Amino acid sequence: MTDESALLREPWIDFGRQLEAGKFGIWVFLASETLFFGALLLTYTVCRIEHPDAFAAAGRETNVWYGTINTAVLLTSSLTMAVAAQAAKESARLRRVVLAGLMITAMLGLAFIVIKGFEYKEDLDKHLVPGAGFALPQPGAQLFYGFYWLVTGVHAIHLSIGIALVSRLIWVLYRRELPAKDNPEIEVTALYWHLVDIVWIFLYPLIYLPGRAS
Amino acid sequence: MNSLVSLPEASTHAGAVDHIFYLLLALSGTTVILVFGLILLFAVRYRRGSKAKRGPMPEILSREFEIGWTLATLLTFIFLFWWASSADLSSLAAPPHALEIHVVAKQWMWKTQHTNGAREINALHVPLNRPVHLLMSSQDVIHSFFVPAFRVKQDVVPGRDTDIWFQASKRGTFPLLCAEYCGTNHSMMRGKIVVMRQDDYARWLTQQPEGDDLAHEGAKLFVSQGCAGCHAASSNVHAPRLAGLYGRTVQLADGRTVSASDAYIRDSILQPKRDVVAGFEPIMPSFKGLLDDGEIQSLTAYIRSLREEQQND
Amino acid sequence: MTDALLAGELPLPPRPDYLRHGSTIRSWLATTDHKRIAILYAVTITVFFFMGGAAITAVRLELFQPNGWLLTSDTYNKLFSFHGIIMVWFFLVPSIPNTFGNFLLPLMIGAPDVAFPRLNLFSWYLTIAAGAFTVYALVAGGVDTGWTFYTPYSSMFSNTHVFAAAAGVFVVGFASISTGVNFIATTHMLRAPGMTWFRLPLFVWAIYATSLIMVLATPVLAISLLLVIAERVLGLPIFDPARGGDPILFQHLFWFYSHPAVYIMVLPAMGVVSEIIPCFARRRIFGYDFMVYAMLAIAGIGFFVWGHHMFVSGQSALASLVFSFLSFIIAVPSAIKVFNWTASLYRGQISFESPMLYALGFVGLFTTGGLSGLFLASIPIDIHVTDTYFVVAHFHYIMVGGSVSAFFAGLHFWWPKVTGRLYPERWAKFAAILMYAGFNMTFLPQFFAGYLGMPRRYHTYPAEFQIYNVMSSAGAAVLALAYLLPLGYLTWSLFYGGKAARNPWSATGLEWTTSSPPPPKNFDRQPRVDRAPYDYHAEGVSAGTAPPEMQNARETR
Amino acid sequence: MSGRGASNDIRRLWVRNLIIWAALLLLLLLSLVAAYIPMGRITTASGIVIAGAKSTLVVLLFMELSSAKPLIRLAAISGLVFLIAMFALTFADVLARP
Repeated sequence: MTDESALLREPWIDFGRQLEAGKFGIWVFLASETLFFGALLLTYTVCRIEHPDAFAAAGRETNVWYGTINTAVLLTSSLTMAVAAQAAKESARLRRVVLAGLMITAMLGLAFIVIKGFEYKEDLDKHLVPGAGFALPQPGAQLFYGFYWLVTGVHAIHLSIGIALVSRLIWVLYRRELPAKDNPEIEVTALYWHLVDIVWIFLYPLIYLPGRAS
Repeated sequence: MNSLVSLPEASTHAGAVDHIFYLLLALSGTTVILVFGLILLFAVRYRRGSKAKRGPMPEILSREFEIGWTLATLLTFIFLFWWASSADLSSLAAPPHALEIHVVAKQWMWKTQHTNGAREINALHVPLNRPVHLLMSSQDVIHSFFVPAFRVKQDVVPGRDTDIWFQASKRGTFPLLCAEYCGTNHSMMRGKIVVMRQDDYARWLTQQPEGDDLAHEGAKLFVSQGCAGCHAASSNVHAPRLAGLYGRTVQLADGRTVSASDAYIRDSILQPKRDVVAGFEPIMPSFKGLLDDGEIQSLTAYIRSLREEQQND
Repeated sequence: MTDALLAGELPLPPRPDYLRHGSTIRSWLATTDHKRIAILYAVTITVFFFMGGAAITAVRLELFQPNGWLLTSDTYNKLFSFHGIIMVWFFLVPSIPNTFGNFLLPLMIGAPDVAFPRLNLFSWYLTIAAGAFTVYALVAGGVDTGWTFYTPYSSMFSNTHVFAAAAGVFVVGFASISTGVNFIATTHMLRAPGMTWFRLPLFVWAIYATSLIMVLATPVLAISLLLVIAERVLGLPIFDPARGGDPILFQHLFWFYSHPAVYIMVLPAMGVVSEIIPCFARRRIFGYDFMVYAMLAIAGIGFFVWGHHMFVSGQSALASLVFSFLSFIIAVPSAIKVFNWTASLYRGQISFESPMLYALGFVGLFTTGGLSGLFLASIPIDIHVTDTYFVVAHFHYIMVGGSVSAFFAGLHFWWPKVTGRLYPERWAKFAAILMYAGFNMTFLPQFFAGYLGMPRRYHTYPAEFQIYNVMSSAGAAVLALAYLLPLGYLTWSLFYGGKAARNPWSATGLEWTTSSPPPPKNFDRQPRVDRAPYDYHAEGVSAGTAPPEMQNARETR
Repeated sequence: MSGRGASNDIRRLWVRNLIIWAALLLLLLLSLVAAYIPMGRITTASGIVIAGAKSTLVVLLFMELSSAKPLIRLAAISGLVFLIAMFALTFADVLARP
């Protein structure tokens, strides 16, 4: 009971209702995000339809190992995030599991960004930035890398926001400012985190896998 | 020029468009009169405190009415769609023997070129009663070729070819306008269309300063740009021969087939690696940036003329 | 006072209403009260409205003469671009949802606030930040792409402050999304006991449908502008034809948002009018459920018609046919609404106070604008009139004739509730009639000019169109006066207007069962709802003049 | 007692989610391998389909949509529906251009 009263916010009088509204609200926001990234994927698809060979050639230039490792890192972070969120709902005794799960999640998110940084470095060295001095001859390849830089950048911003949200949660929970049990912020943050993961799941075959077979 | 209230119907297409327009106008007019009339009628008759009968509402007045007018509007709109679209579809493709004229748009002028090479700026002379097919491209931003008297409009898009056709049915001079906002002097990007009798047009054409016709210009470019080095019959390089190519179906290296259209030729010049012909190596360099749109049109016209030679043989 | 006695309530000790609840600047700028945020928005959009209005005044002045007697082409282009950007994203899109929607949504469903009050305030700050970007673009020298930002002009050729303007619109998009999320969650989660879906006032339905569009369409606008920004700033080639990019793709992305955005602007207007007409005709709204389905249909189908902006763009014939068909289909629910408003007058007890005049003006102008939309849905006509003044007239009939009229209708209708003051009714009636006349004088001639072939966004124009432009500009002067009048008399009423009672119009909604202005948490006691809205008379009979049945069962009947 | 219960809870939690995680990594590996097998368009399609499968797992199990209320499911699906419409109608242009 005390947990609930600590978590109750204006204008709610019923905590269950507040919890449900938060969850519903974030899902509506995720639907919006679906179209946000969906529009980028549409851009990619239309360009790829118009320049299939250039996209294959450009896809071959990406570093598939960075991509695959990073996908694995994010999938694992989703695992720890899911465990943390489920533990928070399960029982107040699992507070340490929640904290541990969140910490590993944030670490994995950071690891992703560090790996991405190394990959960016390599891309810069290989002159894969659209514009003068671009490494590949096909004009369509510049489209591919235009998309690559933009979408990985936007994704990295989303992930950074995720890391910030998780870090804040860790801080608040660690200092016991708010209870972990049934804390709506944990669930909302987790849902957001998973969406960022899903976006990457789709980016992986679009960025790293074209043109590998030929 | 135009009168204040009516616009000349100067193409065969204009009459059809105006028919649809007038029907829609009549229909909208009726609806406006109906809705405004009812609102006014109710407003006066049922103003507060008037003696008009109120009492119980008639039973019929709800669901039946709703369903009735929903269906009525739906059917009307489907009919309108069918009618307008069939008019559009029937005028979609240019007739096969239309006179081909090239149009290049740039900020802020229209450049036109006739088959014999005669060039005009911000003007276009066309013969009466003969289909005219415009092949258009843009050198910078999107423009839109708009001749109100013909009821035609088509955006001219950089990086691809668009086309439009009309058959002028009235002699005279008609305004040509750019309808897609294209920057500072968008509103100055105007010209005129001069419709002449066919014999006048032929005479006018011969009086123009001798420009090479497009195909001849293209033939010169074919040599000067080095195309002939590989594609000429005498060349040692293994490259596709272009005689008789135009309009044929081409088998590509990756198994697809394409039709050798203007767009295909343009793509092959600018992005040769995109559609590689079966049996050839992708060795051709891109001519992007080396040729402007006018030159590509000339080259295309030359390749097209090779088809005709083939047929004449 | 008499009002409260009639309702059988004991006079309560006076307590501060939401306006007097705190008077520090902080109590306003850090407020999470939806009513105060609504006021913040109202002030903001009023400023933007007059900024956009000032820009277009210069444009209309310029068009008196065909040959550019006043402005350079560049200035002209920047002015109409600024007008469009400001009016669309900083006035029309937030106008009704963020002011009346914010103020009334919780009141109408019997809730103390919106679901996420802090997000609500955050959304206002985003709007302010976005406005700062966009106004900076103007101050720094302007932007000349038009509000449509078409590529490759905006991405490669324009030498103006496209970045700042696009960034402003990008940010205001997120304000729109957060408002949408908030309203959707509020409508689902905070309805008072007994307030079932089919007891919701139509205004709530309208705001709900609008929020759906805001949430699902706005992200695509964000992407289209992000791509333009990326191309300008980072040199990415997405729309660059020289590097294989596709400028038409931009139009798909842009119109995927910007066509539904028209419904963001007009659906709330429909909601406002659906509240006002029953109240002043003393009639139940005709065909309530059809009205609801029509609004949802407009919101849904609105996503599938964007290609009718692209019939001459070089889009495939197949796509044009599909989009043309769907554009005709979406006219059906709009027609249903017009018929139902008209039928709601039948056997009413109609009085013509200023909100009703504005509302009837809306129906007339919306009908005219909607019918001109049929011309634009049919491909051959659209090819002739698109990008001409015909289109300009069409969308101004919908968005200015429609939405702005409805905005003023709502402003007058709820002014007593929002401010607790009564405005001078004679002045209001005069302004309403003047607005209707001025509007038609301005935009009716543009249909003719457009059909005769005058393209839009023309700084100079062929001389034969001058007569229409002079008529238009003269009308615009009348219209400007009609917009300035309410600013004067409504401000006056804040200080000298009579005190408003709880329910000055004898309307039925929950918002009328609390005091004017409402207390900070809206209701002293949680309302309970046991009936549908618009219960102005008994079932099966036509209008009466007796006080109606309120939606709140706590009111003694 | 309570400590024992907690550790049971913890184990159950981890086991359940680790199975999903293993499936995800397996799919990741599968899509990597499939990308190197030349099958023309099927190669491209396999990447997308596997990504779809992975995200379905995440959405249904990690995000617990499989046990969510109908309203939440509706919200989740709405984004997808309009996304599909956006793709379909844009393709009506892009794929049908001459």
